[in-house]
Amino acid sequence: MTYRVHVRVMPRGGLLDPQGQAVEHALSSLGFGGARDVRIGRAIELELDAPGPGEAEQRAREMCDRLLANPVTEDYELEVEAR
Amino acid sequence: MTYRVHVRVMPRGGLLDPQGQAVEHALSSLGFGGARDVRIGRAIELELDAPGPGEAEQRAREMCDRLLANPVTEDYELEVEAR
Amino acid sequence: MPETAVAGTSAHPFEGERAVTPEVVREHNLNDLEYGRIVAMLGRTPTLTELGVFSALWSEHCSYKHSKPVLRTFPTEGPQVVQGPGENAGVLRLPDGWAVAFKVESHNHPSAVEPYQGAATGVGGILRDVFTMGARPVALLNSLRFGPLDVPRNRYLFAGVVRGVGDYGNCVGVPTLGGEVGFAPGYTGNPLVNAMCVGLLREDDLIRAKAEGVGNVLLVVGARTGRDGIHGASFASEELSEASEARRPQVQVGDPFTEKLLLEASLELITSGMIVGIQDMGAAGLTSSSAEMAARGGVGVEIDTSLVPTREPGMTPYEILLSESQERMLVVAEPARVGAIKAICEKWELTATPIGHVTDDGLFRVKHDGVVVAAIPGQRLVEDCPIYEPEAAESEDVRALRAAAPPAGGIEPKEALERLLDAPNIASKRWVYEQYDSTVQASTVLGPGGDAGVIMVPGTQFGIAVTLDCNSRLLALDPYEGGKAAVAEAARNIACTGARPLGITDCLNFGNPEKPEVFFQFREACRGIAEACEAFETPVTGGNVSFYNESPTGAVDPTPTIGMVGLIEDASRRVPSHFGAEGDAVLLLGATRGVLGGSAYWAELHDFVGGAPAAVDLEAEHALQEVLIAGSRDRLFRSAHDCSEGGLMVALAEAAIGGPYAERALGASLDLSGYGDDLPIEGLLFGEDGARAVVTCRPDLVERVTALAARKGVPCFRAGTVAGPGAPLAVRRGGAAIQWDPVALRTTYFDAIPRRMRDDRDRS
Amino acid sequence: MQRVAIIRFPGSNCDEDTLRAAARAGTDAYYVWHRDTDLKGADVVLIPGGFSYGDYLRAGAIARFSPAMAAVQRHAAEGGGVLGICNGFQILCEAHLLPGALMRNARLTFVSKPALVTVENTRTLFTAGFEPGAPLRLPVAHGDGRYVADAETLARLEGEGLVVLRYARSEDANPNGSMNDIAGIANPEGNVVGIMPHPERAADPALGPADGAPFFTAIAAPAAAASTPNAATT
Ligand SMILES: Nc1ncnc2c1ncn2[C@@H]1O[C@H](COP(=O)(O)OP(=O)(O)O)[C@@H](O)[C@H]1O
Ligand SMILES: [Mg+2]
Repeated sequence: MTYRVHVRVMPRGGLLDPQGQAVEHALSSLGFGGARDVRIGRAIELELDAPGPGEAEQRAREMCDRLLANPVTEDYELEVEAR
Repeated sequence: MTYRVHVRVMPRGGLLDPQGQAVEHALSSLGFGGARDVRIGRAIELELDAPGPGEAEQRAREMCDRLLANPVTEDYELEVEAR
Repeated sequence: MPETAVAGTSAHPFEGERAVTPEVVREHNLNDLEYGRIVAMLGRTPTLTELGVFSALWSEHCSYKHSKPVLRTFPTEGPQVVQGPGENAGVLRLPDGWAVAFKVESHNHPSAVEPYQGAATGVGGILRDVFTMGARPVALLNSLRFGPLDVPRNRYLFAGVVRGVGDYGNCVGVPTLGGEVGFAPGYTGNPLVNAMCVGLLREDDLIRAKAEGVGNVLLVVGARTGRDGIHGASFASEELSEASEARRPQVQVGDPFTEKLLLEASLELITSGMIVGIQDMGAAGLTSSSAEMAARGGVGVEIDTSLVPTREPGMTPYEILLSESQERMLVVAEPARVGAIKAICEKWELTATPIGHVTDDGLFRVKHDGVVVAAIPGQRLVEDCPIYEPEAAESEDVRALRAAAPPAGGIEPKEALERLLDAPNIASKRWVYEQYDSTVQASTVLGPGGDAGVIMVPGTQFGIAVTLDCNSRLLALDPYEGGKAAVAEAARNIACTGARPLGITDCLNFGNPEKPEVFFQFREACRGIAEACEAFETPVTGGNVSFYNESPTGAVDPTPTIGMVGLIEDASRRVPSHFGAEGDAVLLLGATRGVLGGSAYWAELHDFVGGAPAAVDLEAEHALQEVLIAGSRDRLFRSAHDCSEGGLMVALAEAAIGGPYAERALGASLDLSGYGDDLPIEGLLFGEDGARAVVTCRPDLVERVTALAARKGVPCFRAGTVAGPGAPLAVRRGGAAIQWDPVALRTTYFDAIPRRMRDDRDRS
Repeated sequence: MQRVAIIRFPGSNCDEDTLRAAARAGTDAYYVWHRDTDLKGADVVLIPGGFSYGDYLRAGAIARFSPAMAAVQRHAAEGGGVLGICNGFQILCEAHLLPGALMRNARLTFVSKPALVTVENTRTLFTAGFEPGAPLRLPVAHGDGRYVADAETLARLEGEGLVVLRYARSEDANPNGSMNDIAGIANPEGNVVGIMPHPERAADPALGPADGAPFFTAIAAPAAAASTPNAATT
């Protein structure tokens, strides 16, 4: 089976997110005052083959732990979608 | 109502994604050969108040068109989640 | 050239390819004359693939069809010239077997569409032009023009372009040593992004982009080919409009990491002596690189587009030939070398793929899966594009403007200087150049923020000075004098550091040449540039023409950017721009006539762009250069700064304010009595006559400086003395005196642009 | 002569500058390609600045997996000297040879300018030639120089005096918003050091003040550093 994996890597809560702050500020100066608590991270998409969704997620988690996310500063979430 | 908006901004299909390329290459040399078609974009999260989910999404789309995504090089997807 | 058909060129439409109809021909920006020539040349209707090839090579960008005759009037010779116009970059001789390769290119249209990628790929392209010659890039410069910063879209373009220029050059590891930024209404909707690269090579390592040796192999090295920027060349050759928006090519995305690998691999291939020729794939990608290499070598080429590594499946020969995917090179080599070449490329994690070979039939032949889809006489493909000499006529409005004067109502000189230093055109560009790595390669001795950048050539005593200049306001009012002034300012900036100007490259940014008033500007500007280059013995070694810089709001101001390179034999004698020590004497070199025509004073403070700019006295400019060079050689000067925008008073203030990282501003006590006493004060302080510089020296050296100036026939006036930190910048004239606080001026000067750019992300 | 290996990654661009500075100081400096697993008998390893793998994903994230880095890990474990400059510092953090991480500059733009820093730890192999508290003016040029670490790590770094370079406390001297104005740190043994500023760009008097030269002369004459128990060399 082929799976499409969506990974969301976000700066760990509590850590300063200057990008998020800048965007929040820019949004309000564009008249989108309501937007709060803006955080900016990385979205990673990839495709892989695996016997089942469980294994696919398993493999994707290993990729995140080894490379895709920095355990010191980032948290990640994934979604696996069958193709 | 308060809504949490998750935006995924990805490089438009067909456009070169050097970052995705480099990560795909790195993954395979780490033994994750299976990973294909790696694309890397931005994940944006924000919170806003709106009368309903429809309006929340509407507002979020305006933000993307105006600021969060680059219409020339990027596509985006949204999810709105009630709080 | 006789337009007889060449026997035996037959080609088949690629399956599914559109038929060539008059509409299709027009879509390809080919007029009836041009299309007629194509049919006559082939003796048949071209295939769509062939039409695409012609439309690219016969676009303004590749064919110079409106500019060739004018460009031929440039002086291009001199003992220092190793390679003049016609190659990817010009090359000038340096001491000890070294040579310098340099070139400037525009990337205006792509930057208007996508500022970040447009600017980034502009830098990528100019880097490849230089390392294609076998030179290692050692310096970058950039010249930028935008509409006024009070328009959000202009701020967005400015921020995006600067980020793009920086990210690319920083990643490849080439210091950005200078440039300029200008803001004027004429650039709204059509910003200018010109990038210049300077490279060093051993003269014997020079290699030319020539295909030779029947049977030799053509290889593509580097990135895979995608659908990027198809028709970029012809896109760059039309006005920006709704229609062009619709046909906007897919944005080219830069990959500076691959560029760095391509740079190292190319230089290794060249020094290994294993290749016959190499050429970067710029505008019109594979088409122009292969056709031009063949034409230079007087041979034919055969390419099989189905062998080119692509990024997407199902690309047609048309797309593969016209793709402007970045970070690709075309290499010609003997078949026996292919293995070794692949090995070098693999070491740098790149692929080298044979895609064709050199032939003896002089044809540009393209196959796809064995089927011939294009067969065109190569030489004529490159050379037979019709050449136009459009009519030229000066616009009445400009004539009137030159005669006009600003609305009356004076401004106090004190306030005038403060407002000029706060004008983005004059204010420090530190906000820009702090985003550019200016010290990588550990050879920078004078970085951004002065008159010209200077690097030392590692392992030698000498340095090279680089600058990129153009005052478009002067050209808008008088293209001939403005053209001379652009070269003169560049030469002044070089000479201020103590370096001797060696030669120039130019980027000629103009509107639609089919409009008589635009072609007049072009022709006159080039006449001025040519005369100045003659006078300074700084030949033109190459450059780039960018026409059709128009948006619905009209044409841009004529902007022929002049990139100049100079040599300073002993880099330890370089001279900075800013005051160095309390007690030094302040001397004014050159005569002031108080000409305010086209001045920043009128433009920024009276919102009036008009009057007749000062006529450029090329002899006076040359004499001033000689004084600056000799004074540096004899270690007479502590500082030297030329007078340009804002005139004498802005030059004095900039020198006192100090460089971007000076611990503190210095004051000065100056008395101008006896210097232009007959002039109105604003003309004296803010007039923009050329051939002037502000120098400082130790008091005991004043006599030697005045003697030197006298010998060269350059007026020299002792204006006063540099004062310590905390002291005011004081200017007396007769009884009256004006005082400024240098610390406050420093804040104004350095904060002007950051203040306007503070967290601003709006795109609309 | 001390053998100094300069690791070259695809995208390194301060490798030549670093080699020149080390050689000028009188060391036997040479390159090691990232695919090599042999440091060729290096006494000291220098990881130069640049954009290894384009800084794609995160600066240093991909480079840390190259074969040469495994050898560097062993070299460091045996007490051998390792100095990471700019991208080299980022790689050392990604490789967990140093704690914490280097994130996007607080002002979100690349910053290139001279920075004022003080030398706070002179017990490392690379800073043994400085007086404690010595003020230096060194070029910085980076987009991801904001040092961050969790509270305990930060406390330990400060408590054990492992901060090697700190940006001057003067107003906006900190070019990237790093925590505690940190510009460089060392491991407790003092043999692994990472710094954001570029001493190799300020090591040649012909270019200007050579504030950075002592980093390299200290390598050339480890005797000067021998006083420190930690400055081990294999
Ligand atoms: N786009 C730029 N990139 C890099 N440096 C720049 C840029 N624009 C201006 N500078 C720096 O600021 C200096 C002053 O700019 P400018 O006022 O145009 O100088 P000048 O009038 O002497 O040509 C330039 O010489 C250059 O060092
Ligand atoms: Mg100047």
